Amino acid sequence: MSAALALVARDVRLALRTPAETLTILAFFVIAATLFAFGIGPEPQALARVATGIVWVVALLACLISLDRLFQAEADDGSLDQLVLAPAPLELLVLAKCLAQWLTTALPLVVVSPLVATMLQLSPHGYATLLASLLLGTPSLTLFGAVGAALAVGARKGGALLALIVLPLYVPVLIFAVAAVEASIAGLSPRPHLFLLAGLAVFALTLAPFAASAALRQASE
Amino acid sequence: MSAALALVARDVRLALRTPAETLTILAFFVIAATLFAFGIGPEPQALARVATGIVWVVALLACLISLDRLFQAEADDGSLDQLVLAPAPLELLVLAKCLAQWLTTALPLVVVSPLVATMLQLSPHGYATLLASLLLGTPSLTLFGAVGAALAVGARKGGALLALIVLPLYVPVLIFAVAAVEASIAGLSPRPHLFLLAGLAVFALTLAPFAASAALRQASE
Amino acid sequence: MESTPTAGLEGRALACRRGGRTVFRALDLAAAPGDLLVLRGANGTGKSSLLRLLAGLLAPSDGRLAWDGEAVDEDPAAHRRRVAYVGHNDALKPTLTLAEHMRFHAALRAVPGDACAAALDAFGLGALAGVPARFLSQGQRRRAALARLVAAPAALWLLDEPTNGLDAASVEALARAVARHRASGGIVVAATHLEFAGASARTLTLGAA
Amino acid sequence: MESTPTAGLEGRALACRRGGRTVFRALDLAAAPGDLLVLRGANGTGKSSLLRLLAGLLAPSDGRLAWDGEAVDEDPAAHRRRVAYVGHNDALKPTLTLAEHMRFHAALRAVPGDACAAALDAFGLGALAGVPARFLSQGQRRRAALARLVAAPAALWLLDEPTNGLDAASVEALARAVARHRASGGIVVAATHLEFAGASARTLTLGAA
Amino acid sequence: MNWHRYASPANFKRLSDRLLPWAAGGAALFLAAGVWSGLVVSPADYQQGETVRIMYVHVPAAWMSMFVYANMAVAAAAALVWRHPLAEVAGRAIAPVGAAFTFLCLVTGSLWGKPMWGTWWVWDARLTSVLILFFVYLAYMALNAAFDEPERGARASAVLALVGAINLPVIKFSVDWWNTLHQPASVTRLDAPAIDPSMLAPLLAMAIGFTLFFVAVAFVRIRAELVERRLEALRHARVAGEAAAERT
Ligand code: HEM
Ligand SMILES: Nc1ncnc2c1ncn2[C@@H]1O[C@H](COP(=O)(O)OP(=O)(O)OP(=O)(O)O)[C@@H](O)[C@H]1O
Ligand SMILES: Nc1ncnc2c1ncn2[C@@H]1O[C@H](COP(=O)(O)OP(=O)(O)OP(=O)(O)O)[C@@H](O)[C@H]1O
Ligand SMILES: [Mg+2]
Ligand SMILES: [Mg+2]
Repeated sequence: MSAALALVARDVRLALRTPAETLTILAFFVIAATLFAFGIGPEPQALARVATGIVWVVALLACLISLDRLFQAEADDGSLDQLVLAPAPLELLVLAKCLAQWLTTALPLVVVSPLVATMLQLSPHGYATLLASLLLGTPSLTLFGAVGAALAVGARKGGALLALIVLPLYVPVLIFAVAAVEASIAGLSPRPHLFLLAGLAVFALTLAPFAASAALRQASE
Repeated sequence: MSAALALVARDVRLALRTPAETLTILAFFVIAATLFAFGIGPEPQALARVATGIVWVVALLACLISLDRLFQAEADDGSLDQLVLAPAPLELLVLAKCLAQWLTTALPLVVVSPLVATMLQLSPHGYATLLASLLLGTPSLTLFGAVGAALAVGARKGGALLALIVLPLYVPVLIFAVAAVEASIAGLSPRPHLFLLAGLAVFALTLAPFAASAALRQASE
Repeated sequence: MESTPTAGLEGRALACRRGGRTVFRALDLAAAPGDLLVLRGANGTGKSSLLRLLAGLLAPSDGRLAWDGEAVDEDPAAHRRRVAYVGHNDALKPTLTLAEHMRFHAALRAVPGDACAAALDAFGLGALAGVPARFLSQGQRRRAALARLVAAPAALWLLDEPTNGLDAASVEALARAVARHRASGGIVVAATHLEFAGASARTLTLGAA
Repeated sequence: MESTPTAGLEGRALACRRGGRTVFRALDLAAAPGDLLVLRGANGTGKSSLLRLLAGLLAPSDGRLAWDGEAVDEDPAAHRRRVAYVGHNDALKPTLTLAEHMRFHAALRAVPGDACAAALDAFGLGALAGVPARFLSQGQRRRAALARLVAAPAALWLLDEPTNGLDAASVEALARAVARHRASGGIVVAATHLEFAGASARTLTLGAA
Repeated sequence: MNWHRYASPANFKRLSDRLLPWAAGGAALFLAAGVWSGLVVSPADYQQGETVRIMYVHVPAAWMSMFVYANMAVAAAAALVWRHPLAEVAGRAIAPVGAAFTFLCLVTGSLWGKPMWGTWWVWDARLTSVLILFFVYLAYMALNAAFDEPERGARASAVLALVGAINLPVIKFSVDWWNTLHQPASVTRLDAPAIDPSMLAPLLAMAIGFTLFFVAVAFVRIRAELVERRLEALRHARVAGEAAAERT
């Protein structure tokens, strides 16, 4: 247990030492959303129609980009061997890395999401649900992403391969999250969708550490 | 000159030896477009309204992801030192790498773009202009992207930093390209916008090699 | 063969496949407490592969690896607790200081962090404890990786070309650490191309067949 | 100081700053055609930094680097033409064969590719010419990097721990190549912790102050 | 079947030698019969007209897309648990076949959708989940090919195949769970099939033909992969031998 906590502390400290990395992910989030505003044109109605989808897809891509080197960096500098050889179960250490990753990238995304939502003219009725959906959905993104990142360790084309592996796993999260936000904009209850999101998170939490650990053990062969 | 040609030949050969890399970029293009369709919802009209923007933004993100390791891979295995120390001007070698990169990733993207356009219900009147805008716009994306990739060499969170540097440079390309396609869907002439795109490409062609070379020289310190 | 369980590490008829090719097979080895086993052999004969196999990072494609007579794969967690592995890479994060690295490593291996400062001193890194790893030269990085061995004691040290890039003083520091470890009943297995100081070292030459 | 321009490489009062710290300063060195200059010194004294500085990859923070009496930074392109640098990494692409690497390197250095096959032979790699680099062992990769020196002649060889991972036969092949290069008026500067064979080698020890 | 008995490459070769002609011949026979009865014998639909004949390709292709994936997932589990090389090879060999069937399902469905729903593509749950299946196939193949050592690719992609297997029930039951444009199950229902026998016969013939075709192609591809692996190993050994010879 204390090994896992030490790993969380180390990763958070690494992120704090180079805040540029977290800031870069945030900037990507804001800039990519801006790009869409440009791509779609200035009419507020047209934007508002698709705002939920865009906020969520962009958040998802930002998560994806941040996952790129989650385990590859550990493999490159030899730390992965030390993690695999640590007495603590690898599943626990993977969870610790995911937690640190979520704290240092996904959580900041959630915090700035209202800003992006405003830029994209999202209906104010959707804000609370947007935040809730991000809080419930991003853990799944991080956990599924960790599986992909573990599978891609040592592969020749990191970034795009990771995207290819992970994006199909992200689709259900995206669908339920957007449905939740759209429901509350339409004046309906977002609860069933949010419950599904939470269910997905629990599912990811139980499955992902095992899949990722299995992948990492192979990677260190 | 022959050094540059040899570099183009080497990079194209590397891409052909591992076709999985090109295919992965293409798959990302298709999958990310699909994600947007999910995010925005299934009604064909809503999709068609924003199709141009999405095709272009996704093509842009695919370009961006493919640029991730353009120079980083060279730096990691020590080839960058050899390129910087080659007698030929580094600017020429950078151009050669951009050309190879464009041939092996952007060109295939252009080829499959009609498929993605169909999926997103783009109006058929826009197809020809979409192709033209991609052909004229992607060289700028590759060249500006090369500047970002060169700046990001040595930075630890390569991918995201690259995105941050490059995205603002991509905005004008995106605006003119989308304007061109929308113009021809609306029955207007896309020519002025396409000329602007071509102008941007010429601008990128004259500026980017110098900026990227300067960044690479710094990186190899 | 004898039927009394051997103390320490014992491999019987080990085989290793990598990249679809058999790197070695029918390899026997034994190392009792206090032993230093030096792996030798030309490039590509499988020294690094054998070390990863002994660490449990790589599964042998055949044969049996035992510790104190008990098969290692029956309790992998126990084996992980007794192994300390130093590979080609030094496992250093550019922005963390040496002291932070040492403390993290101790926590990871679930030992108290008391020995960290002394471990850095043993390799002449005491003055650099507060320096982020990115400022270190190749040899200094290697020493930091070796200092971990001293900071978090483990019964079995597996060292892959530990002297790579070390200057003469550091090679001696390593020899001292190895001697102290052996004197307290530890086992060391090291792969190297160079001479590796060590009283009564046993040599296993790979690819000699 | 003398005012006649010295033939070959000459550094005066060179200083190098890295990571906000001065690695060395007031360093003088000279190497005339035919010279072998061996850089020695403890870890972190700046051998690798000096080699990158001599290559022109790193700008000296102070001092003057000259070739045949002319400042190197006045015509960087000319300096690039005369430098061949072998760093820590071998600059090999996993999917390209050795022959392809050699031919590309010759084209990059703007020399005819005639000497490529002979260069591979010189390092015992002839039989491996058609093999993709990913199949090579660490030592073979290192030899491939060294074979480039022979394939594309340059006046000034800069070698950073060239014998890392080489077996005895290859160390000899390297010594032969160095001797031939020196006999034809070339200059070699090499950093190494080990003994490096070479008649009348001059040694520059860093960090001795 | 006792997997381990046939799992050695030599045994597999013997088995496939014996079965391959039957599978290939059967595939040709059933496909011919299916095409003939589907195009000539069976009637046009009273609602859909002649376009209903697309069904005889579309539906078996859809079934195969899932069936092949299920096979791949089983092979993946075997590869991970027993580390059997044949299971690794099998997964790599059949993935492109499954992807091709999935693609065929998507294309025929799309061709059918134009006359029936007035559009090539809608974002309906079933269509979407099949598209995701196609992407998972692509990801599997990309991951499999992304490593320098084939073993590593095989095992990484096996993990992915197992994780992606969640998609199969989603495809199967999407029409029941969500209200969609797409047809609910009419053949593969737990009670009696709700389809006319004159259409059922060609459909089943095509389905059996597709399955036998898959078996035959799988045999051929697995054997080719095995030969490829041997060649690679031989080349590797020769390289090592020459390197050793060169040194002396
Ligand atoms: C690209 C679009 C389409 C896709 C991806 C698709 C996918 C599928 C799948 C996966 C099945 C197998 C279902 C099962 O075994 O339970 C299926 C069956 C079927 N599809 Fe489609 N389909 C598409 C378009 C269409 C269209 C346009 C029609 C006709 C209106 C159609 C009619 C049917 C029918 C009749 C079945 C058989 C259902 C059964 O008896 O189980 N499909 N399709
Ligand atoms: N990751 C890998 N995948 C496939 N084959 C590998 C891998 N690593 C090594 N090999 C092969 O295994 C053989 C043994 O490699 P290993 O690294 O164990 O040799 P070594 O004795 O440590 O050599 P060196 O002296 O160069 O360090 C080599 O011939 C190589 O071809
Ligand atoms: N990229 C860098 N950024 C900042 N400082 C650096 C960098 N590289 C090296 N240094 C510093 O420069 C000094 C000299 O490093 P250099 O690598 O040249 O030493 P070296 O003599 O080659 O050592 P070794 O024998 O360990 O290879 C080191 O003390 C290190 O702190
Ligand atoms: Mg080794
Ligand atoms: Mg050095």
